[in-house]
Amino acid sequence: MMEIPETLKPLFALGCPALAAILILVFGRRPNLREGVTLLASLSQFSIILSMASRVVSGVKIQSYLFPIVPGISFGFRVDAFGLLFALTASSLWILVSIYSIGYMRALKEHAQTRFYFCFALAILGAVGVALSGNLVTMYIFYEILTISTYPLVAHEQSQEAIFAGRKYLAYLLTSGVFLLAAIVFTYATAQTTDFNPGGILSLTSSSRSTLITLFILFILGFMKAAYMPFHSWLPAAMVAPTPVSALLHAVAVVKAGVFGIVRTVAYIYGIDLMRELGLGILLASFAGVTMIVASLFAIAQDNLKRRLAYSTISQLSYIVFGVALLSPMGITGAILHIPFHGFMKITLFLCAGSILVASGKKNISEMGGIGHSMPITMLAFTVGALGMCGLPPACGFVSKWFLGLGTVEADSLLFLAVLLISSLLDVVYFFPIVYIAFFGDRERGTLNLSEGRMMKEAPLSMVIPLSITALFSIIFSFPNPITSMLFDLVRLAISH
Amino acid sequence: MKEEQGERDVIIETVARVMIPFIQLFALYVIIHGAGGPGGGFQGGVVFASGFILYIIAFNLAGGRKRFPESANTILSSVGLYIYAGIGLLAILFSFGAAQYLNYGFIPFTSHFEENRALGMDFVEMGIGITVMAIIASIFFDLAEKDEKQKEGEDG
Amino acid sequence: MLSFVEHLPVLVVVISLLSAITIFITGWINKKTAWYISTATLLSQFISSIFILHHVMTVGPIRYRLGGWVPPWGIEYVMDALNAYVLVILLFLGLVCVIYSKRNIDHELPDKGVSFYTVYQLLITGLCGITVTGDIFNMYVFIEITSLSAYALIASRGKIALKASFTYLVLGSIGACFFLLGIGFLYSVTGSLNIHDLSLLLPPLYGNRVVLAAFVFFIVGLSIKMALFPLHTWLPDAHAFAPAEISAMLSGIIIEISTYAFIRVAFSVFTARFLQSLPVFDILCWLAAAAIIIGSVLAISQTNLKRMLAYSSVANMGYIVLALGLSISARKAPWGGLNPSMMHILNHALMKGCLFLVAGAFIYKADLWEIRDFRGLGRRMPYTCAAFVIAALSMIGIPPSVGFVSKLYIILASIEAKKFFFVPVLLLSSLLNLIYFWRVIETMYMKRVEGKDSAHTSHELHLQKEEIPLGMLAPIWVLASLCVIMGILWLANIPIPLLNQINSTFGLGGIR
Amino acid sequence: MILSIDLILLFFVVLIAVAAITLRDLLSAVILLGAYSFLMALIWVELQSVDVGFTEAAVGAGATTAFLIAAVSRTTRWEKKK
Amino acid sequence: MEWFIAKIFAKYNYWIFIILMMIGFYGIVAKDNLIKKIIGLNIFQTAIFLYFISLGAVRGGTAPIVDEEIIRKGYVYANPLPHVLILTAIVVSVATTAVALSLVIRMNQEYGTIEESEIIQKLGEGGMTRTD
Repeated sequence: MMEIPETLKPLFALGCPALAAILILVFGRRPNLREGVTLLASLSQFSIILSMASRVVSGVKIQSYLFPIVPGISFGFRVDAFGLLFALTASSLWILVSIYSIGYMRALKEHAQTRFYFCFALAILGAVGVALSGNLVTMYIFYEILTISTYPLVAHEQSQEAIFAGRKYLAYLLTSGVFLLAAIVFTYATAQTTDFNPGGILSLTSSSRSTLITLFILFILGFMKAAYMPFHSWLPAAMVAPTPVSALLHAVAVVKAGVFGIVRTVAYIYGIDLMRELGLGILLASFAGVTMIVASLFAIAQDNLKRRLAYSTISQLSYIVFGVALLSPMGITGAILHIPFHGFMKITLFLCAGSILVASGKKNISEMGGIGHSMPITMLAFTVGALGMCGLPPACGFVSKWFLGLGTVEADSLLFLAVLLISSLLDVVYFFPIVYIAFFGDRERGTLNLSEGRMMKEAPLSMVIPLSITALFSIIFSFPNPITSMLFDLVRLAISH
Repeated sequence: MKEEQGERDVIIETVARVMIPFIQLFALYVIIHGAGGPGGGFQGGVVFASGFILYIIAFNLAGGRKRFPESANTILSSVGLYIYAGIGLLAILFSFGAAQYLNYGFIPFTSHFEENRALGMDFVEMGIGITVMAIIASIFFDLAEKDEKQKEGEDG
Repeated sequence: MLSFVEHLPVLVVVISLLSAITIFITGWINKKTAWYISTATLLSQFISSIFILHHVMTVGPIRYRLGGWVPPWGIEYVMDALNAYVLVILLFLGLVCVIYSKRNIDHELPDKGVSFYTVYQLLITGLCGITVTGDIFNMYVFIEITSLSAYALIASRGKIALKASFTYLVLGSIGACFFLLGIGFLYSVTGSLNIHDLSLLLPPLYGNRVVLAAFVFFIVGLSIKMALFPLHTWLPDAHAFAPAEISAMLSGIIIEISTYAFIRVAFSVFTARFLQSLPVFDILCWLAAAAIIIGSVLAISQTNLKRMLAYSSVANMGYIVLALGLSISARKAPWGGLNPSMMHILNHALMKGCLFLVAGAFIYKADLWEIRDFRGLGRRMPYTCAAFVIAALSMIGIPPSVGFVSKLYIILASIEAKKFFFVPVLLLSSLLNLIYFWRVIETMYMKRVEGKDSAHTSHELHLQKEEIPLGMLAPIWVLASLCVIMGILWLANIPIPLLNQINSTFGLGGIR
Repeated sequence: MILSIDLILLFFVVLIAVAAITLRDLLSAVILLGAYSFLMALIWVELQSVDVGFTEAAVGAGATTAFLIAAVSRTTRWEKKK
Repeated sequence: MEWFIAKIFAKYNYWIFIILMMIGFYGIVAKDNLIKKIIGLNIFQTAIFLYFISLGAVRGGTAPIVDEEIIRKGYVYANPLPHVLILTAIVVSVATTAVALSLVIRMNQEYGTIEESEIIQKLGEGGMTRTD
């Protein structure tokens, strides 16, 4: 393969999905070619991003600025460890979800598949763009692309419910986009730049305390994609989307972009010291803590599997925000680690939910009695994911939660430790019944209700393989090996400045 | 104006017959004399057209249309505008781009610059006069004609 | 010796006039020629305008004395960066619309092709005239030529359009009379009509009440012409019921050329120094803010696509005027001065042009006016609808489209001017835009065709593609793609030197 | 200019303008508008602008009135009561 | 008091111009009949022309006609430029009137009335939104 100049790599990484989107439209009438393009693009994107990793790990920041927008802001990319981590997560999961969605979409004979793949590619473009961008304005551009391109995916069903969900989705996210724009403009007006700087850029300005706090609130409102409470209701509503969409976008790309933005703001715009000085960390952490617990309580009440997963996502995202808000190195380590880890675990869970839907048509947990016997691989993978969510070994969720716990200790806050533990306990409360029902539940009742004379068996191979891989990775991450050590290197780089 | 079948008024008809040539002659005078005294292409054109209007009022619409058909109207109004806009272009052409648009002095009607300028203006006045005459008349036709062929008024 | 380019400002106007006559004559012989002549003329005009722009950018302003008379007595045509820029925009959209009209006019105005193109060319003449002239009375005459042609073109659609056109005519005439009165007042104190001359004569008279009155008359007169908020009442009907390309021209060019006239009067005849001494621009800002909000809210309440777009135009004129109003206070910043308003003049022309042409395409193909009838249109006319989506997203302000750029610049300008109130107004308007445009997009793509709710696979087969002909699709797509391309170019600052040149003409603008 | 003539003319102009606006017979109103234009032309001639006066006489009193009469004859002669 | 009257009557042309403008404006705004509106518009425009002409007038001057005698004797003549402007403006006004009248006639064909309120009423009955 031809060697790409280093500064062009971010562009190429974004070029892959962009080109793929165009080709998908061109090959709209030829499914095999169309999906081949998707796969090829996802693979090449991942390899490009991976090739940047080795350089970034050695401490180099890959920068490529294209053109200045206004003085002090250029449209351009700056790949640092933190961004790369998110980009790696998104692009690697794109590969798996692509494979999975081929199976899913074909099995369910969904309509408008070209639109689906097209918007999917654009959404990845948005997510990776958010990850790699070097300043707030560039990030905003990709952030909005992400919002718009996922709307057709959410409303994919085109049923009344789906349209309503899509409307809600847009209403929340574009409103928040407006807040974000306002925040960015004011940031620029005070700091004359919006570049991400590990020490923060606002700390150097002489703005009043109240201005900075207001601005922070604007930022938080701007990152409504993080689905914190009380602005969360778009996420469960958006679960009407096809499962791969829920999986990638509502567990990984979209919500993670929101969380990513919050972390960026806290660590790179405000800076840890300024946050501590303003007392914003406590504020944010309390917010996140409340969301963690309340969302878990909501999750318990859900019978629809995907909705339960959605509430779980809301809760888990707040772990990340929570970890950052602790403003301690360990907390941030935990938060950053939780981004890829949660991505892998949650996607496993969603893919399992999709497989169940395809194989048996079941959506509700109460109907899944004994399903583990007919779909053993899927349900094993599900169990791994659930373990991780609860922070139990051997899944990787344990690692990140461990660091979060250390973070609370470091921050000298027993209250927050208690919150963390209670929330983990609640995770167990809503995840383990599923596992229990699947393996030990009333098999007769479950199968009689819904199988309609069909023999229940595993979903198609193209669906089972990706979910097994993600489950496998969820375990691998919790043991020392080259991949994990690279991750840790990246995290160490990200928090050291 | 009168309907086709309405009775004819001898006095009006006679007055019109006598007046119209004088009106038109006067109009021509006004057009030509525009540069040095009151009047000019526009006023002359209006006066000329008012001759037609008088004709229509005194006699009838169809007769007026016969005297001044639509084709004549089209050609006259365009020719007038061509003269008006074209003369200006000629100035540029004859001076090979040295003179500005409408700088009539450069058009070689005669050998004198000032005379050329005056002549050019007369031509322009004539062009305006023809156009205005045609357009005012055609607007009046359009407004007065009762056929269902719907046309919007030309704008001068 | 004048170079060829220096003749172009006047030739642009004259060619257009001559072509109007030629269309009239040849159309009388053969109706088919009208479109070809019109297109060829506009193409040559467009190319000339690019030459002019290049000349102005590289060499400097062109001053052209008509008939060789010296300025205070003779009419002078002046091309500086401002009007060269506006001229290019105007002729570009004019060209696009005339290409589009080839098929559309056969459908919307059968048998009226010749008179349509004649009057259209007169309209272009008037617009070019307003742009190139350096004489304020001459500007009045061209404004009236433009308006008269516009009245006739709107009325050509018949029925409701007649009423709309009449209302426009009455209001437009009043506006023009006010403009004329303003000219009279200025003339009575200075004795000059040449814009450059006036700008030299006026400064000692800035305290004079007659001068102030003249300024107010100019503002009121032009506000009617450019449909600034409380005076916008003629606009919605006129825009909604005109033929598609005329709607596009009205919304994209005609009201914006009135804005150009406003800028010319405010900054060239009067100067930034005069404007600073008055609170007029502050008042304009508030009016514009009201226009933005109320225009958007009224747009939401519309069920007819073209009316909705018309109200959106009211809101967008608000953007331009707001940017203008901020231009004095934010004069020093790189995004201050006239930059945001100039940007939005181009951007709005692109977006609204595209949207109105798309609305025309729906009427052309399926006779659809109401938004609720658009179900399943996304499948029937995929390319047209895609263009609509791009332009609509641009109106909402999704990056990297043009709408985002102008919004960003106006926000930056209002921060620079320390008028923070307008930031939430702009942001809110963005959301309001979202509501009314998204409703259309949703209906086109997401709502299922009635009676086919059960199986979505079957309605895919049922609906055949019914695209509009390429001659209409191409202009739409040119505009739609420019919405994105220009957005990127703006972000990359490529056209900014031009805007800076405009600003420096008026002593505005900043450091870059 | 002569003040008395000027004042008389202006007085009549205003009177006729009011009448032209208020009369319900459109044909009369139109004819009055012609008279108005003609008086206006006189005023202008009196104010030393022969050129404009001449034009107004031809256009305002002549062509415009003719147009209006044509229009009235094709529509209706009476304005409706409110 | 005398001073005041003198002040007011010194510029009587301008007062008449304003009165006429208001009469015309009243016609445009208050009258329901479209032809009346056009009459109002005409009065409005003519009033503005009156203002311009008054501007150019010079007390004791003559008409600005080129004549050997006038130049030789050094007569004061009125400023001719406003006259030229008004000529143009009259052209514009007659064109506007013509277009307006043709609109009125066609509206009469379509709706059978030239009263604005009735037209609006008929538009409302026919559904404002569609044209054909």
